[in-house]
Amino acid sequence: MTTLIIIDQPPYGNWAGREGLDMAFSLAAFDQPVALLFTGAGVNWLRQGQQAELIAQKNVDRNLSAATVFGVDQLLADSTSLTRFGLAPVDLLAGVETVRFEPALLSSYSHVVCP
Amino acid sequence: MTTLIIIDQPPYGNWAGREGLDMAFSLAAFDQPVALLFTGAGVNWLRQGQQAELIAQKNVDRNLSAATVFGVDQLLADSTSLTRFGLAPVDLLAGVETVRFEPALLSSYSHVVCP
Amino acid sequence: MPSPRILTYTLVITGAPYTSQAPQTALNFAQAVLAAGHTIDRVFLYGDGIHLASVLAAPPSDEANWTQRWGELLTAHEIPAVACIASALRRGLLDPAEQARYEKPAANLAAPFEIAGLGEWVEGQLQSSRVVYFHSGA
Amino acid sequence: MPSPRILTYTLVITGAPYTSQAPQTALNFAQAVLAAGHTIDRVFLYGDGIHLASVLAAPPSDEANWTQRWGELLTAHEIPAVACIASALRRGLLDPAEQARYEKPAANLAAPFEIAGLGEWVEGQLQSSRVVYFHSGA
Amino acid sequence: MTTLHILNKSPDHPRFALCLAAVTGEDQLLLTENAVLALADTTLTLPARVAALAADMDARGLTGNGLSRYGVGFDHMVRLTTQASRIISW
Amino acid sequence: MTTLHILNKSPDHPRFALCLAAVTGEDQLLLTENAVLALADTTLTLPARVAALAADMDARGLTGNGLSRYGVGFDHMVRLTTQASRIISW
Repeated sequence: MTTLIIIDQPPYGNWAGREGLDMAFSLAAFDQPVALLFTGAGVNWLRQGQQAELIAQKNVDRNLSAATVFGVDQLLADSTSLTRFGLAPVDLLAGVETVRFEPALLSSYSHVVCP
Repeated sequence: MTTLIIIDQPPYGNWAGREGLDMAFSLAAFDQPVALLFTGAGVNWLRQGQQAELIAQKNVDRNLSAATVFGVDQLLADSTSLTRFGLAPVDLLAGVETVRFEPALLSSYSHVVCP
Repeated sequence: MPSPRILTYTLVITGAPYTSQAPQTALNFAQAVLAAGHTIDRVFLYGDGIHLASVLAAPPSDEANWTQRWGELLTAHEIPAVACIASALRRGLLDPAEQARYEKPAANLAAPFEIAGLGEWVEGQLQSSRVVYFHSGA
Repeated sequence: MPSPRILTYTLVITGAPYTSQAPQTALNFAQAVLAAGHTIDRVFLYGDGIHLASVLAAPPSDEANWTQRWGELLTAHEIPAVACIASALRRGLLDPAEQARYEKPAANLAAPFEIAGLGEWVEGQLQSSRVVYFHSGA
Repeated sequence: MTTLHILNKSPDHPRFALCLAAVTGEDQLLLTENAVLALADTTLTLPARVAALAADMDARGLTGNGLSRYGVGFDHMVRLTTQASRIISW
Repeated sequence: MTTLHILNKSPDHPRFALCLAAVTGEDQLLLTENAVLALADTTLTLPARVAALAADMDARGLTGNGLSRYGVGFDHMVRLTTQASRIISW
């Protein structure tokens, strides 16, 4: 019964990604199984060294780094998107698992939400 | 001193295109020279036979057909986008001029707005 | 063909009226759900979707008032409708309790909408047989 | 290098706060325009940008209140700021006059913003040496 | 497990391609709102099982050219949601 | 006539490609908000005269890899608007 939340919007320029993260953390807070999948420009949420305070927003990287502590089961990132944005494993927050975005990946989740 | 308003969003699903049309008609109402350029999925504003009342919205095709009467100087449409959406001249509202979206086209306008 | 069964739905609207088509597509879908004999457990407004619950929307008289149309459906069928509190506060949608808490000059939440947390959405995910989202288009 | 001259600006904001970054990018730009000695003739809010003028926005205390920050800049520099009336009415942004006209229970326009027509934007196009737009991102 | 994919984005929106990459041969795709324009987009190949909301097609003038066979009403949309074991709104 | 193009859309948004199709060799492109991610997008070729708001780059962690030479402040953005004879915000 795990819910997969897909984040395909990049950070800070619009709120869709952030609202997806809030959904994931909310499921986790209610002890519901949840995983996050970052794809497209959304993989940029996972880049180390974000300084969102410079544009008067809240950094999410600390929350994301601690996502599994908060009860989020998996942080997944699409490998093609990572390559596109020049993101090697060393550039990423801890705990990110690289996957391929394809139907077989999605099929293991009972709910899939793409906010 | 002509203003070019670029419409690249399709009709009815979001308001950006419609708000661009309102800007164009507003300039025309104040006797300011203005042209409209439709490109990308935006060319679908120019398709004949729209029935927006079926989704409880206002048809714009009558307004667009009469755009030159209201003082809009030109209705331009990007040829590549027309081809992509299968739009032949016979499918279009009256008065549409086919052009190619390129820097040379834009350079003749003093203001270019892409809402 | 499987025999028809009664299902329960949670509808989540994340697109605003007069900017996206989401509230109107969702309304047509909701009417068809009810016409088919199914049940709508709740409607949850999230993100920009919370603007649907503003009592102050004043569209031109020849355009639909989506807040009012949704309000009529919700009331007629006693369907609870909740705007996410985090989305609502940031965007300036307040009920009298939040108006008082933040010392604001007015409240603007339309009846019968209510303001509550994402827990309402989690409950929908758990309880309803179907959850359908109506996002902002593009 | 051309010698510095004083230019006049109209800023048009079409993206909403807490959904797009437009109001904050526009604010930083406006501060830099003024710091460089130029003048801002007016700020025009259009489409979803009108939500910037809602006095009811209540963001969490650790997030910026963009309506308040913009209001301070506008007041300090006596810059007129206008929300497009057609955009505002549909989206539920009302001043007391529109509240009365549409018989609504409240008004929610923040000072010093005003509500007026697209003519204000046309005037900006004609009078200001520069017009800069701040759209919703994606 | 068959999935119903509900897609409301314009064909040039990145979400459109993302959705297509998630649809299998058994899945059902339902085009709504601006996504119905995909039926007229000559650069696209849509999956086998595709339907579109007729009201959205008619609103945008997508009537001729044999397109009407794709059109369905909201009653059919409800039926699709009852038949699918999973629904993804893109 | 040189044009300043101000672009705030993510590289996968259709508006991004539209803007690039409008930029000439003499024009200046300024990337703001999510558009700064284009500097990291290995699938893109950007025009010769390109700058990006440093605050937006830093917010998104785009600091290393020789990217900092693209970063400019809002004072520079103002200067660009004074120098251009025309400004298009995409």
